[in-house]
Amino acid sequence: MSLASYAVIGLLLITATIMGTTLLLVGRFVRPSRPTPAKLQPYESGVPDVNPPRARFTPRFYLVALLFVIFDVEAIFLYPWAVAFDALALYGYVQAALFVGLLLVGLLYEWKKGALEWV
Amino acid sequence: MSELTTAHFLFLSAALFIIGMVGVLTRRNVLIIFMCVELMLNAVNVTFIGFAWEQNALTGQIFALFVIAVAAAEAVIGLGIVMALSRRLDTVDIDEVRQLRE
Amino acid sequence: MDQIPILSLITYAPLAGALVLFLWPRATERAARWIALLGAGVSFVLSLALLAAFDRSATGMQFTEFIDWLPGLGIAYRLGVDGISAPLVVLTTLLSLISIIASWDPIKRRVREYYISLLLLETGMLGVFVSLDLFLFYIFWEVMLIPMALIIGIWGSANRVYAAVKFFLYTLAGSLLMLVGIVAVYQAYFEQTGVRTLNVLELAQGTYGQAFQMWAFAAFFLAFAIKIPMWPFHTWLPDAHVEAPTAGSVILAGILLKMGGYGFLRFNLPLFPDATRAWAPFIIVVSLIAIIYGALVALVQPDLKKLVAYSSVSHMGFVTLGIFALNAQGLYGAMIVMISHGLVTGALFLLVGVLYERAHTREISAFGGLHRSMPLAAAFWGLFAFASLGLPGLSGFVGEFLAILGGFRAYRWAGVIAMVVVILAAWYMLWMLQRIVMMRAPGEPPDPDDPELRLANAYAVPPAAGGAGPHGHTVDPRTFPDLNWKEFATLAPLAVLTVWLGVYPGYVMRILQPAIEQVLSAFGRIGL
Amino acid sequence: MPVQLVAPDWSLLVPPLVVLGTILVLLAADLVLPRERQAGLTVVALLGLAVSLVSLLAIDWTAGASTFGGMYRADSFSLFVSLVALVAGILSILVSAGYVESGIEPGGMALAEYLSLLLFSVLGTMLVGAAGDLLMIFLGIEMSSLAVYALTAFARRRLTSIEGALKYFLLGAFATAIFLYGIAWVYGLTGSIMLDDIAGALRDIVQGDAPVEASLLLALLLLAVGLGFKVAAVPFHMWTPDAYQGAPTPVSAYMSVVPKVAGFAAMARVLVQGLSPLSEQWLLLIAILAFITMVYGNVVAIAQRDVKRMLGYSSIGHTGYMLAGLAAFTSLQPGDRSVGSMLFYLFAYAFMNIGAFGVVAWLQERGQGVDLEDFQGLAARSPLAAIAMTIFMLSLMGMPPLIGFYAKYYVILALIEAGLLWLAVAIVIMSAVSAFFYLRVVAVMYFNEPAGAWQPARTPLLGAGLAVMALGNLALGLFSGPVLDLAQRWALAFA
Amino acid sequence: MDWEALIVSYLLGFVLLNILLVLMAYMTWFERRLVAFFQDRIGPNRTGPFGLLQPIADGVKLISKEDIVPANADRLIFLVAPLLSFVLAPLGALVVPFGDSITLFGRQINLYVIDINVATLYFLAVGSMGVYGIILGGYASGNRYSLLGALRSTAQVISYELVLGLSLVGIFILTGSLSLVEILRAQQRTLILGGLELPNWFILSQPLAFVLFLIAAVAETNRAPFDLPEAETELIAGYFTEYSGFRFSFYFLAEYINMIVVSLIAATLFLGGIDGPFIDGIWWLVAKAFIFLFFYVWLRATLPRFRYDQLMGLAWKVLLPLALINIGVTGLVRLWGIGAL
Repeated sequence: MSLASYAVIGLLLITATIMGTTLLLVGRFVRPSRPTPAKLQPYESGVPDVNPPRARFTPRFYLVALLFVIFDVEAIFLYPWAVAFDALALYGYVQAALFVGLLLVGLLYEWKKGALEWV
Repeated sequence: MSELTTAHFLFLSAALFIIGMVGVLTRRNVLIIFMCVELMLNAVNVTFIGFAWEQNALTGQIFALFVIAVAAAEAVIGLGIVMALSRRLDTVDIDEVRQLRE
Repeated sequence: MDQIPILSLITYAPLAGALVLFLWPRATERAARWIALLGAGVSFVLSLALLAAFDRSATGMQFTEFIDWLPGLGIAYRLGVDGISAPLVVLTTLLSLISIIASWDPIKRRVREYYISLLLLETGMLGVFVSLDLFLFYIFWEVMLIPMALIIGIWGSANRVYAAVKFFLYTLAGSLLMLVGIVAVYQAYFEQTGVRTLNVLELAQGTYGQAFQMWAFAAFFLAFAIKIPMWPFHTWLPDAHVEAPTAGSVILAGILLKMGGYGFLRFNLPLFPDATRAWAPFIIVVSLIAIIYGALVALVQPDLKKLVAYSSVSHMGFVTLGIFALNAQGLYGAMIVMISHGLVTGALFLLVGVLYERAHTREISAFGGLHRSMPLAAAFWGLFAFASLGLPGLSGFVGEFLAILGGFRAYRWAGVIAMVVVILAAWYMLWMLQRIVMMRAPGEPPDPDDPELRLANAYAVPPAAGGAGPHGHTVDPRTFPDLNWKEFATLAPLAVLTVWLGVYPGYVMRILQPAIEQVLSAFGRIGL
Repeated sequence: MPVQLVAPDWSLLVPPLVVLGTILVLLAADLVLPRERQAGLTVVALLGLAVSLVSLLAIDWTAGASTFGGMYRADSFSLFVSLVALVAGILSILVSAGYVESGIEPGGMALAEYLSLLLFSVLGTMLVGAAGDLLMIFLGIEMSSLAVYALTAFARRRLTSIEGALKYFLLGAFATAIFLYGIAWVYGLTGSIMLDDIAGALRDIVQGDAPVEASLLLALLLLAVGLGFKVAAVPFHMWTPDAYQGAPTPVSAYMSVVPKVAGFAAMARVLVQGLSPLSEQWLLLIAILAFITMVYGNVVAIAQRDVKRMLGYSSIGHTGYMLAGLAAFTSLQPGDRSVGSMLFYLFAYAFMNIGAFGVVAWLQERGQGVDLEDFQGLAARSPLAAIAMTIFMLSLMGMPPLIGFYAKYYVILALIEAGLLWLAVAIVIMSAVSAFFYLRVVAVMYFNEPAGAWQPARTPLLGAGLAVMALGNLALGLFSGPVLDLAQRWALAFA
Repeated sequence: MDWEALIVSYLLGFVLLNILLVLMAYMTWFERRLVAFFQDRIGPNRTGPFGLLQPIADGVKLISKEDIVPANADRLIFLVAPLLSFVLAPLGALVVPFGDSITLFGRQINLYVIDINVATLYFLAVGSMGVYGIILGGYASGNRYSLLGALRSTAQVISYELVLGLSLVGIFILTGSLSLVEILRAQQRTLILGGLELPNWFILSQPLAFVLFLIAAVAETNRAPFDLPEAETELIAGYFTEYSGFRFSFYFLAEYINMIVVSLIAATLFLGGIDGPFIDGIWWLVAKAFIFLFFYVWLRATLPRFRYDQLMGLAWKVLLPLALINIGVTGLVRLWGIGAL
C-alpha cells in the first residue's frame, strides 16, 4: 500500500471539483438570470403550495437506515474474514456462520415483525 | 513526502476528538450532537489504528472494528430515540426538550 | 449455652407479641391490648426473676450469652448485664408494662399498630441495655428510633409530625457519629492487637492514644448527649414530650433519656478514660448550665408537660454532673437519679395524662382545686412533685444528694452551684403544685373565707365562665372524676418504689456497687 | 499467515449463555405468540435468570480460569458481579410484572421486547464482570447501556420518557467516546488491552526512574471520566434525574442498579486490576469524586417532590458511597476491603432501590402518581405496602438492622482501614442529610390522611417481589456474612 | 512511489476523467438511439451525421439555460449538492486496471491509475458517497417531491449497497484479496471444469454473485427498472425536480458516469477485465463494459418500473438472503477445495 495512491485520488478529486466549478462559472456568462416570484415557487404542478415542505414521511425510511447500519457492519466484519478465509479454515467458517446466522435470525425477526413491509 | 509517524495519527485523532467534543458541548441540535459523538468515536478509531500501526500489531485494528460495530448499534438506538422525539415534538433542539423539571 | 437465655427471652418477649399482632391483622382492639400486655408482662416477670437471681457480689457480666454472628468482622451476638444495666432493664420492663396499661383507654386509633410500635420499642430499649457487642448495641439503638418516632408522629397531638421528625433527625445525627466512633475504635483495637472484635469488654482493655481518644470520645459523647439530652442538644425534647401521647412521654422520659447516661457509663468512661478526664471539666460546666437552664425554663412554662419536660433537662444535668465527677458518690448519684427520674417523671407524665384525658388541655391555668374533685390524684401529684424536687425520704433526694456530693468532691464550686440550684427545682414544682392542686379552679366562685382572695377581690377580677382549653372545650376541674382503677394501678407501684428507693437506697446501691467499682477502676478512685 | 484458533472452554460460559438462550426464546416466542397470550413470558424470563443463577454454582470460581485467550475470566469477581446482575434482573422483572402490560404507559409496552432488552442488559453486565481485557469491558458496558437507552424510551408515547432516554443516550454515548479514547491511549502506551498485561507494563513504567508520562495520566483521566458518566458520579450525573424520572418506573428501578453494577465492575476491573500500579494517581481522584457525588446527590434530593426524581438524586448519593468504597483501595492483598465493600453495596442497593421503585410502580398500578402527595396515607390504605416502603426508605437511609446499614458499615470500615477518616465522616453526615428526604416519604405515608381516588388492582408477582425485597433487606442484612465473604474474595481474582 | 510516478498516475487519472466525460456524453446518444431502435423509432439524427453532435448541442443548450434557485431552498447546499454527485461519480474508475503496463518514452507505465489493496472497498465507498449528492439536493430543494425522491433514493441505494457488497464476498474468499489487480490476476488463470478449459472468470464460479451484483448495480445507479427516485409520473423527477440548467445536467452526468464505472468494475470483477482470447488488452475490457452498457439500455427499454414496496422487498427479502447463502456455499466449496473440510 502506498499513501501516494491516496494522494492521487485526492488530487483528482480536487481536479474534478475545479472542472465542475469552472463549467458552472462559464455558464454564468452565457445563461440568463431573470427570477420572478412565481418562478421561485416550489414546483407543485402549478398549484399553489400550502403545506410545509418538510412534511412528515413514513418512519420506514428510518427503519431501512437502521437495518442498513447493522448489516453494513456485518459486511465489514465479513470482508477481513473472507480475505483470511484460507488461514482461518473450518473453525473460522463455523464462527462466521454463527455470526451471520445470528444476524439472519435478526433479519427474520424484523421480517416477521413487519419491519420490511412497505405499505 | 516526509515520513509518517504515530504522532501524525495522534494529532489527527486528537483534533477530531476535540472537534467532536466541542461540538457535543456547544451544539443544540440533537442530530448534530449525535454526529459529533460519532466523530469522537472515529477519532478513537484513528488513535487505535495509529497505535496498531506503530506496534505493528492487529489488536488496535480489531478494536477499531468493534468500535465501528458498536457505534452502529448505538446509532440505531440513538436514531430511534431521536425519531420518536421528533414525531412527538417536531423539534430536534435539545433546549426545547425540557418537560422534566421540578 | 448451658443456661436459659434469660436476657434474650426478656428482650424478645415483646417482639414476639409484636409479631403476633403483625401477623394477625384481624385482631380486635381488645385482643391487641391483651397481647401487648402479655408480651410486656412476660418480659417484666422475667426481669424480676433476673433481678432475684442477680449475684450482687460478683464483678463483671452475668447471664452472658454468646453466638458468633459475622466472625470475619468480629461481630457477635453478645448479651450480658451487670449492676448498671440490670436495674435499668427492670425499670424498662416496668415502665413499658405501665405504659401499656396507661394507653388502654386513651389510645383509640390504630390500636394494633400502636401496640406493635410500643412492643418493638421495648425490645429495642432492652436490647440497648443488654447488648455487649458494639455493633449489636448500635443496631438496637437505631431500631428504637423508628417506633418512637411513629408513636409521636401518629398518636401524638397537634404538632406531632414536626416533633417526630425533629426527634428522629436529632438522634440519628448523633448516633451516626457514634457509628464512625465505633468503627474507629474497632480499627484502632485491631491495629493494636491484631484481633477484630466489637466486644465492649474486650475493647475496654485496649489502650488508645490521647488524640484518638479525644475525638472518639467526642463522637460517642455527642450521640449520648443528644439522647440524654444535655444542654444545648436538648431542643428536641420539649417538642417530643409535648406532642407524644402519655405513654410515649413516659417511656421517653423514663427510659430513653437513661440511655444517654447508660452510654456514658458503659462506653465513654471505660473506653476512653484519658479523654474522659480531659473532657470532664467542660462537661461539668455544661451540666451545671443544663441544671440551671432547665429549671429556669421550667419555671415559666404554662404547659404542664413542657414543665415536666424541662425539669427532665434539669435532672439529667445532675446525671452528667455525677458521672463526670468521676468518683463513687457521683456515679451512685447519677445512677440513682436515673432510676428515680424514671419512676418519678414517668409518674408525673402519667398524671398529666390523667388530667389531659379529662380536660383535653394541659394548660396549667385550666386547672385548680384538684384536691377537692380528685383527692387521690392530688395526693399522687403531691408525692411525685416532692420526689422530683428532692425531698428527703423520697427517691429524688438520694440521687441528687449523692450526685451533688460527688460533684462537690471533684470540683468544689460545681457542688456548691448545684446545691444552690436545687432551690429552683423546689420553686417550679411547688408553684405548679399550688396552681393545679391548691388554688381554686377557673370559674370557681371565690371562697369567701379566703383572706387572700378577699384581697384579690379588691382588684375585681371578673370570674370567667370556666376555663377555655385550646380546643375550645369548656372544662371545669370541679367535675373531674377521680382516678379509675387502671390509672391507680399504673401510679401505685411507682409511688411505692419512689418511697422505697428514698427510704432504703441501699438495695439498689449494693447492686450497683461492683459495676461502679469496675468503672472507676480505670480512674483509680474507689470507695465512698 | 499462521492463525491458531483454540476452542474456548464453553463450560465457563454457561451462565451468560443461559441468559442469551433465554433472550432467543423470548424473541422466538414473540414471533409465534399473539400479544395477548404473552403474559407467561415474564415467567420464562424469570426462569432463565434463575437457571443462570443456579448455574453459577456449577463453576469452580476459585480456580480463576479464563477462556477466549483470557478475554473471559471465570473468577470470584465475575461470580459476584454476575450474582448481583442476575439478582437485580430477577427483582426488576418482578417489579415490572404487570406494569408492562397495564395501561399505565400510554400505548402500552411490548412485553417480549421489554424482557429481552432487559436480559440483554443483564448479559452485558455479566460480561463486564467477567472481562479480562478492555475490549470485553467496552462491549459489555455498551451491551448493558444500549439496551437501557431503549428501555428508557420504552413508553414511547410519553414525551418525558423519550426526553429522559435522549439525555441518557446522548451523554452515555459521549461518555463511551471518552472512555474509548482512554482505552486507546492505555493500549498505545502499554501495548496491550489485556488487563494483566497492562498492569505488568505499568508496573515497569512506575518502577522505572522516569516520571509517569502525562499521556498516561490523560488516559487515566479519560477512563475515570467515561466511567464516571456511566455510574452517574458528579459532575457527570446530568442525565440521571431526567432519565430516572422519565423512564417507566420498572426501568428506573432496573437502571438504578444494573448499569451501575456494570460501571462499577468496569471501574474495578480497569482501575484496580489494570491500573493498580497507578493507584496513587487515581485514588485521590476517586475519593474526591466520591465526596462531591454524595454531597450533591443527597443535598439536591432534599428539594424533590417527585419520588422518582428524588430516588434519582439519591442514587447519585449512593454512587458516592460506592465510589468511597473503591477509594479505600490500598493493595491487592486479600485483606483489603475496598472493592468487596463496593460490591456488597451494589448487592444491597439492588434490594433497597428496586424495592423503592417497586412500591412506586405498585402505587401507579393503583391509579396514583409518582409525587410525594401520592404516598399520603398509604399506611391506612395498605399497611403492608407502607411497611415495605418504610423498610426500603430506612434501608436506603442506612438504618440498622437493614441491609443498607450493613452496606454503609462495610464501606466505612474499609475507609477507616484505609485511613480515609474524612470520607467516612462524610458518609455519616450525608446519611443524616438523606434522612430528611427518605423520612419525608415515611412521614407522609403514616402521618397524613389518604387523599385521591384509589383503584384496587391485583399484582401478585409485584407483591411477591416487594415481599422478597422487604424480607431480603432484613434477613440479608442480619446474615450478611456469607455474601460479604463472597464479595471479599475479589482480591483472589485480581491478584 | 516517487514524485515522477505520482505525476504520471495523476496525468493518467486526468486523462481517464476526461475520457469518461466524453464517453458519458456519447452514452446519452447511444442510449437514445438504442431505445429508439427498440421502440421502432429513429432517435436523434439531425445534429451531425447520425446525430453524433447531439450531445454537444444538449450541452450547449443546458449551459445557456437559466439556473433557478427556488425561494425556500437551502441555498448553499442546493448549489453544492449536484457538484458533489458529479465529482464523486468518476472516482470509482480510478482503481480499474486497464492493462498491465506499456513502455512509453523509455519508462514503464502501469496501465492503471492506482492499485490499492482495498480497491473493491474503495469502489463501494465512493459509490455510496454519491448518495450524499442526492439526499442533500432533495433536502435542500424545499420541495416535498424532491425530499421524498431523495429519501426513496437513499433507502434504495443503501439497501442495494448491502447486496452489492455482500455479493462480492464470495470473490474475496476465492482470491483472498480485496485488490482489483489481484482479482484480475486470479481470473487470468485457467479453470478446468470436467476436462473443459475455461477462463477462470468469476461469472463461471460465482454465477449467483454475478446476478446479484448486476441487479444491485442497476439499482445503485438509479436506473430503470429501479429508477423510482426520479419516477416522473409519481414524483415529477424526484430529487432534481427543482434543478434546472447545468446543475440539472450534473445529476445526469453523474448518473451516466456511474453507469460506465459500474460496467467497468463489473467487467473486471466477473468477466475477467482485460483478459481475453488472443491478446489481453484494454479492448477486451471496453468490449465487456459495452455489453453491460447495452444491457442497461435494454433493461430500460424493456422493463416497467418496480413498485416501491417490491423494490425494497426484493432487496431485503430476496437478494440479501441469497447473498448470504452465496457466501455460505462459496465458503463450503472453498473449504473442500483447500482440503479443510
